[in-house]
Amino acid sequence: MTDSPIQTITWEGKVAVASIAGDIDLHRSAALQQGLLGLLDEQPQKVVVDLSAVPYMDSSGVASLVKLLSRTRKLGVALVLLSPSPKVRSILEITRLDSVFTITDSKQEATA
Amino acid sequence: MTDSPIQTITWEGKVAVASIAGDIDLHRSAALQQGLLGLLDEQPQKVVVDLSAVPYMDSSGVASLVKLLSRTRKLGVALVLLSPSPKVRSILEITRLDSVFTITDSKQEATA
Amino acid sequence: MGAETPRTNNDPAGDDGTFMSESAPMNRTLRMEIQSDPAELKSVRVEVESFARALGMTEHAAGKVVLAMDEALTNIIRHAYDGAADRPIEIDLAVRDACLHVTLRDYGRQAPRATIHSRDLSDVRPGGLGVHIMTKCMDSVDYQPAPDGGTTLIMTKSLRDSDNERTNGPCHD
Amino acid sequence: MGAETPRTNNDPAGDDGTFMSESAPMNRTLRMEIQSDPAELKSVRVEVESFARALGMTEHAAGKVVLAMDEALTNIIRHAYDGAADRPIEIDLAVRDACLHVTLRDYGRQAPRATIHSRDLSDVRPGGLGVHIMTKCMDSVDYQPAPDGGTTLIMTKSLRDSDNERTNGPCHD
Ligand SMILES: Nc1ncnc2c1ncn2[C@@H]1O[C@H](COP(=O)(O)OP(=O)(O)O)[C@@H](O)[C@H]1O
Ligand SMILES: Nc1ncnc2c1ncn2[C@@H]1O[C@H](COP(=O)(O)OP(=O)(O)O)[C@@H](O)[C@H]1O
Repeated sequence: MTDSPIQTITWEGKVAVASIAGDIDLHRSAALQQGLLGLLDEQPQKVVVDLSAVPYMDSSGVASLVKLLSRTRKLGVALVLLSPSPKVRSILEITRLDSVFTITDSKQEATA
Repeated sequence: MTDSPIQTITWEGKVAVASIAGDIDLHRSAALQQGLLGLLDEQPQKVVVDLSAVPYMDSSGVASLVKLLSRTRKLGVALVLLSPSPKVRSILEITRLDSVFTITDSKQEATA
Repeated sequence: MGAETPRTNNDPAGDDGTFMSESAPMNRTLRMEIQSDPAELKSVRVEVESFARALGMTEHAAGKVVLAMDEALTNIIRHAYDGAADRPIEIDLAVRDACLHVTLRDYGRQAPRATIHSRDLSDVRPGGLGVHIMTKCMDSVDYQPAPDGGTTLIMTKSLRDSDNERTNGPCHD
Repeated sequence: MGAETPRTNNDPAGDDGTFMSESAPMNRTLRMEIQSDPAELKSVRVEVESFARALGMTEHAAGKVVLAMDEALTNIIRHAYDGAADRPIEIDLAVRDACLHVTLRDYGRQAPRATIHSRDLSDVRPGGLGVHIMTKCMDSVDYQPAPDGGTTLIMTKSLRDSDNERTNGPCHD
């Protein structure tokens, strides 16, 4: 769990898909945020954050995603969260961010 | 778990198959012993104790089976233990009773 | 385990007799002493989830206890200990009167109670979510500065009604 | 959770540094107070198994701890309390020096230590298996009559080498 939270980054044209793995808590959220913000230097049109392999996330992980969201908004880059697990969905709901983020369970829709 | 440890008794000719379910510990071993010994009154030629649905057994359960074994030996009734789970097999091994009982994982062999 | 006078607890049901089955947990306590190291959080979550599930809590309810504790520990590490990773935190989970009582004790900087509150969530920005999450997940959340320094945080959640979303359960002290 | 002086434990590895990963459990304690009722055994097994697994024990090793405790509790109920279902038993599991220490305290009849031993297993008969199982499953098993009545039973099992079959592990007190 001390390894990088970003497992892979794959590009489909100008769409970057970042696949995250493992629990995202205070121990790993800084690395997640750094990796995701760094990705913006590659000038994607859209960033898809694949959360399907993240069983658990706390508010420090959510904060990293919110930071990414405000940066992408400033840059005019689209952001989609793909397939959050029930627990991750639940913390997004509790913090009322489920309506702020674009969330989908369809990979096709996410990368369109 | 306070319900009877003997779920069903089915007869195939003179072979009685007693299907046990749930953990067998001090809370339930007396009921198990009583049920199994009572079965001998029906004069089976063979008793098959199906343990496949017993996740756990302690020495009080083992004692009930040993009691049944010595009674069946006296009566000339065959006794087979069918499909003990890994934990049940393990306690039979620890108490070195795995070689004393006839144990099989084949229902066909057990009831033959 | 001291050599106290034996106590015979004839009332597994708590004080009103409505609590769960005959083999309902009576007195169960889980204690952990950890360092204020974010790398410890995972292991605490695993242990707490197991404990809560073994008490009969649903996965959903246990998940809320785990999340609330994680948030509280994160705040202790970040705010009470300013990110130092080698300071002590004592964790105590106990069952009393059909409620799970979570106590977290730190020896760091005390916050004025007024600073620990949830914020307006319609303002979308990173941070400031932990206390909100804790109050959403638990029935009660109470910070008490300890006279000899540091803080005792007590959070409770009912075992009776543990899937309930209400923020004010029957577990207030 | 008292207000003791904070302890900073900088040595999660125990005394020789070989213990598990960075997030290895340091100080973990599980306490239960139960009545000497066989209907309680199941709930103890569930809680103990969860605790042991969350400490990182394998399923196999955790199963042995569970079995040894079940046997010990069964003996307390049958022999120390003569089958009475309403007497207190205190259960304490603690991790120290990479060993799990299980302490069971009863307030019943004390057995002369010589009567508590395993028997010749080649004599096939029901009963007399519990003590043998306990010593097979744990690294050490020690009965101590308490000066104020009853008995304290301490059993240990290494977390380092927890799948090992040996009966004399490194966990002796
Ligand atoms: N354990 C604590 N010790 C001291 N101050 C705290 C503690 N927990 C929370 N606080 C204060 O409460 C505020 C709100 O906490 P929280 O909602 O978790 O948001 P965040 O930690 O992201 O600021 C913190 O900014 C801090 O000032
Ligand atoms: N907790 C206990 N208190 C008093 N006597 C005990 C206790 N545990 C075991 N004994 C004694 O040790 C003997 C062996 O125990 P055990 O191997 O479990 O077999 P069993 O309980 O079937 O007799 C018991 O018969 C009893 O005399």
